[in-house]
Amino acid sequence: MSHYLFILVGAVLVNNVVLVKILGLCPFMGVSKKLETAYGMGAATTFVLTMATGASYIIDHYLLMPFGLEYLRTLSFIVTIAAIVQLTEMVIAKTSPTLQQTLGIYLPLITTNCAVLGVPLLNIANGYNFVESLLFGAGSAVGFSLVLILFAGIRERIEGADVPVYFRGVAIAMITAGLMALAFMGFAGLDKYQ
Amino acid sequence: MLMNLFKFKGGVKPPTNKTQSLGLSIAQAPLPSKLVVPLHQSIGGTPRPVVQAGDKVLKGQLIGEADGWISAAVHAPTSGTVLEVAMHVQPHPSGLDAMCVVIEPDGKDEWIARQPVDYQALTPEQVREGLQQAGVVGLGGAVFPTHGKLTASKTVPMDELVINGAECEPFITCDDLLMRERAEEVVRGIGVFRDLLQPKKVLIGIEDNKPEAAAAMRAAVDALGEPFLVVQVPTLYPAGGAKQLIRVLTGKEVPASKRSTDLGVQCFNVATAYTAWRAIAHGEPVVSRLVTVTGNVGEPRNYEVLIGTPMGELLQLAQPQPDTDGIVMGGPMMGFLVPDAKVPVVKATNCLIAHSERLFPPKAPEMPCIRCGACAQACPHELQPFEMYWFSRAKNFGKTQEYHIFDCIECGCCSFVCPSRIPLVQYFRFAKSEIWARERDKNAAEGAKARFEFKQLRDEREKAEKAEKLAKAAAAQAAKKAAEAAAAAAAEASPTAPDSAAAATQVQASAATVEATATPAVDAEKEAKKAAIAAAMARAKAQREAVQPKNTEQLSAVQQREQAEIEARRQAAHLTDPAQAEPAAPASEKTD
Amino acid sequence: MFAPAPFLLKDASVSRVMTQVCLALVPGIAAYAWLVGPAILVQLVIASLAALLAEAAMLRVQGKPLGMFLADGSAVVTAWLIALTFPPLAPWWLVVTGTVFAIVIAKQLYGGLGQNPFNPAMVAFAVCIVAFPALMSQWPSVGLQLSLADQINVILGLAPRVDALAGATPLDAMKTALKLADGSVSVTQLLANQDIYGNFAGRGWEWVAAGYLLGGLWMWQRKLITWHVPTAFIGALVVVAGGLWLYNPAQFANPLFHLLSGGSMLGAFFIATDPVSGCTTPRGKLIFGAGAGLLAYIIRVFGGYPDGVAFAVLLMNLCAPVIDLLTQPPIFGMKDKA
Amino acid sequence: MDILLAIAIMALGAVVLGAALGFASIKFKVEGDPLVEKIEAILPQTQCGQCGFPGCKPYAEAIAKGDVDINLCPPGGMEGVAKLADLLGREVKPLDAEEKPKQIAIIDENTCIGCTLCIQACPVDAIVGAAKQMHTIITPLCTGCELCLPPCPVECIRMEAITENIDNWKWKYPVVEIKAAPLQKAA
Repeated sequence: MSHYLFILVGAVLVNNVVLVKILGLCPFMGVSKKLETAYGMGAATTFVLTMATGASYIIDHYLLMPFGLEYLRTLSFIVTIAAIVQLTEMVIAKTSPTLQQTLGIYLPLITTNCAVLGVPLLNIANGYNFVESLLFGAGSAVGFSLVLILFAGIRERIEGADVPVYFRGVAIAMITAGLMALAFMGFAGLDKYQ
Repeated sequence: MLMNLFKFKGGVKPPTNKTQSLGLSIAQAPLPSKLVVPLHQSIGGTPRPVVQAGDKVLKGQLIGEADGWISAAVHAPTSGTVLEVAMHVQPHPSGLDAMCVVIEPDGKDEWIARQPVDYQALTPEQVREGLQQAGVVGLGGAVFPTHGKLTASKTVPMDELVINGAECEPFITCDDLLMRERAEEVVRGIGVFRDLLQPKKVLIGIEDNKPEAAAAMRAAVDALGEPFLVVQVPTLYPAGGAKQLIRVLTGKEVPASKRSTDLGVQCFNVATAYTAWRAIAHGEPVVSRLVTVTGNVGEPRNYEVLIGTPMGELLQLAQPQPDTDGIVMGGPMMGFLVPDAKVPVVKATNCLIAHSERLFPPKAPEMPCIRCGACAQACPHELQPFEMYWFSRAKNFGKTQEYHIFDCIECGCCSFVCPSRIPLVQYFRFAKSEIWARERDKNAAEGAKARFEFKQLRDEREKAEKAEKLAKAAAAQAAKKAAEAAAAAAAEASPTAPDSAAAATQVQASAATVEATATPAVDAEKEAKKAAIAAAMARAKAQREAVQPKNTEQLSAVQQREQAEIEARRQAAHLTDPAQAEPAAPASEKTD
Repeated sequence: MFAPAPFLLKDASVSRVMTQVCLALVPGIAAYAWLVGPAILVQLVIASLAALLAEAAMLRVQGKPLGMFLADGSAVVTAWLIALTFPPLAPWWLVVTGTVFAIVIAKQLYGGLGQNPFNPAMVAFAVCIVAFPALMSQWPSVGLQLSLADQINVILGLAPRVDALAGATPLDAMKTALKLADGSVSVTQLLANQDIYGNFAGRGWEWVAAGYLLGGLWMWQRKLITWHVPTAFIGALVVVAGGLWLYNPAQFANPLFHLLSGGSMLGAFFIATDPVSGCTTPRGKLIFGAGAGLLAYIIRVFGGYPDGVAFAVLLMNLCAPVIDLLTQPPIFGMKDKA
Repeated sequence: MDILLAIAIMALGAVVLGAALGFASIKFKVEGDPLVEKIEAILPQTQCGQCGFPGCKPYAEAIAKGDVDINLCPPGGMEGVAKLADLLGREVKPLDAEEKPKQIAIIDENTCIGCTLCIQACPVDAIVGAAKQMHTIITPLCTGCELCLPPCPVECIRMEAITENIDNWKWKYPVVEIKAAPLQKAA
């Protein structure tokens, strides 16, 4: 049981997909200007990432491995992810057109979000079973959403700050992201505790 | 006290500085050289001037009549001659001008015929109207027309009537002295309000640093045998804010989004009750008020001042010190420096403070906010001023509204405690007026859009009607062709060919006019329609004629004069021919 | 035109607030100096100078008035917190690096006073412990007595960093001992060693912590801080430490040890209470304090660093804007709906 | 053989996913575009056509489609551009024209010949009058679009900036005494 907990905590905090693995920075910088958008993006990515890890595990284990077609992993994963993203976009377009508009290009770009492809591949590299894969996927997604939302909260506040001209916008956001990563280093070693 | 008092959160205790102006009794300020009476002295519509330059007026004579229900009349403060009705600088932080009636006193101070009324013989509506005619407005500073607050909510029973004698702002003592010296009339005025609102309880709240006023009020209440409760409330700024006093006395909290009557409570200032009583029992409209003149002066004192008295002249009575460099209207927490010493005393002027750097040292420069939260602890409305400041500063007005900026009463507690010396209230006023301006723009845009869409609809309808007409014409043409063909066939078939040909020509001739139709049935229908249209037009014309004279009847003398002038100008320019001036049909349907 | 209303102002200023914070640190500093010698005073001076210089340079670059902002005292408070959290005999350049990083990156790039989302002093600590883990773990051995000149020489790098510096904080010592012993030693046995662990939590260190507590209480009494953050911080620390201690006293130290060791007291009263980077709503402050206390415990006991206060505070700084948004108190007249 | 198998599996995947997406596209079909309304709410509704579209709504539709820039509306000013950028997540661009203070049209009553041409040109019905009668502008309804200027045969219409009075006066931004770079919205 604690094994699963460690996977989950590890994925959310210790090996946070954005701040420690430095994956998925594109939406992290792109859709963190407003808290509202960050909630939407977090939810969308969580859904896609969890679905993608589950689907890719099934594809890998029941379609590719039996036939020795592991070399098709990246290709088939991307196709699956693209389909899931497309589906998500349709649902969002139906339920919240404003969110769709504000997420803009970043919504379809979840397809090429390296976190979404990276997590299923890491699952395979770590040799996780189905439940572990799902946990790792969900944990990574929650970790992504968490830092995205916290980052958006900070950015909304920085927007009113008197930042020196040359550091306004993305520059100060990058610095903030760096300091966030520094803070997350505090979790280092938590998953190794016996 | 026997009563259970409530507390409001926050509040501050600035030095009260009240004793200076309490030493002397109320004095009558002498007639000034000139009275400048602004027409717009209350919340709501700007009263319309009913006098013009050269008119002789008597004290208490109507000079501006209320425009709409939320508006209060304005009266001549003394007898004299109207010099002009013109724009003059206002006691307003903008320093802008507004319409004023300027009166030169004749020195006789002669009243118009005053008619005391027995209000108990009148209906509540008549009493309210009388108060509006007398120009009675809230004298605590908000100048909301009093009659507008004297209607109880239809759904919520009126539990408490709160009378505000707290006077929490430092330096101001006019209500204190009013209660000390004229308690009886104040209590009688409260009685009027009570009779109109029918509350279960009447609570008179007075800060506990005014024991004499409270004693005087108690004595007056006892003498008149009224069941009013005089309650001493703890001295804590802004306990005299209507919402705070209501909270302290009743425990009810009135948010910005609600009226106090919705919670079964209403609040009036003691001075308002006094003027209401003077208006009803003596027939005296509001032409003067008590003003505390204090600050950097030799003899701080309360004066009974005519509305319209230039502030500079009033200040001279109290012998300002030579280093006086400005006049603050209102208290030191919420007042403002008037733009010019010429500005007149208005109904909202409760206090003039001679400003000097000795009295109010210049502020240290503004530092950044350190989010220490002192403002949030001081805020009597439990807002987060530092957050509102952060977003006001960044001009992110949507966010300021999320932090309830419109619940801010601008009491100044936050600015008072701020260690960074940030003029927080200024930021909030800025944000509020920007939001209001945006709201105005948005409403204007919505109206414009609606009218544009209506115009488009109209254009389309006109186009459609035209198209229909054309289509009908085309149909007629086709029918005609068919008839021709039929005629031709008939001509070929029958020996009376020339007759048929003649008939065909006839058809052709009638088809030449657009109105022509092929068959008699359609023709009849068309005729009926035409008749209906003609009838409608006749009706419309009759209506227009019936209406038009009425309009000109209602024109005021001024308007009629203006119209005549315009007409004359236009004739001079040969732009219109009076002979042709028949009422033409409106060019568009918008006047419908 | 004159300044707007209110014309009366309470007698308060930012520099007075900061001065009072510095004053409140004095009892802790006194105990510290008594424990490790006057070196800590030298470090305070080095850090203050570095902070003021860095601040002045940044203000000059941005064209802001120097005098007003240097006098506000915020840079000095940051500098003192850095000096007090770094090892007392750390080389001067380490302290300077940390301080300059704190002032330039964590504070001035965000617009300076009042606008930094992270606590600058804790950023300095985190950066240095990540970049120079060895130097940041060299604490003077227990009972080390060096003369002032020797101490200054060590700080300035003129004398070799003596073996006597191979000591560790009681927290670190405990952690290392437990790890090395791999279950063969119990916490109770370790704590019995009064040379290291003193009466409660570390010889001498417990008195430094008591000094901070004293200063903190004074700040609370002066209304510079509210009770929320320290209470929540200490409460959370006591609850989690107490729970685990009751569960297994051999493996987990008692709550008192955790309260009086490491940066607990300094963190609870001086660092987590920083209003700029922390929460501002009453409920937000409680969450912030409790979160910081909990994370500090988790990181110092289960994580890879000797103490967790710095990271805990930084992590809570991250959450502060969102916590504030979610814990807005109901306003006057709107309490029924909330 | 291997290749064939790979192709077959990928084809199978394509068919399954394609079917799922096809189903979803029917199930989650979106009708109309609520975004247009949001954009229109930001536009100032002057209906002036300075953007090159006949009215605010067509421009809003074009923006929603992504066909045109968001900086074509001079009456909306930079503020309007910023709001649109915020709503749509696009970059703020400088306005494609000069920003003018708000104006309203005034008809010189002495010169007006009552031709009704301006009435027909006014998109928001802010001019009243009848043939051969003097026309006048209902000031609060005028959006300052200037569309009535060109049709007037006697050039009796002029534009006047709206002056500040006590009713529309706004509190100013407090004077910041610290010398600092002007605040801008961080991009």
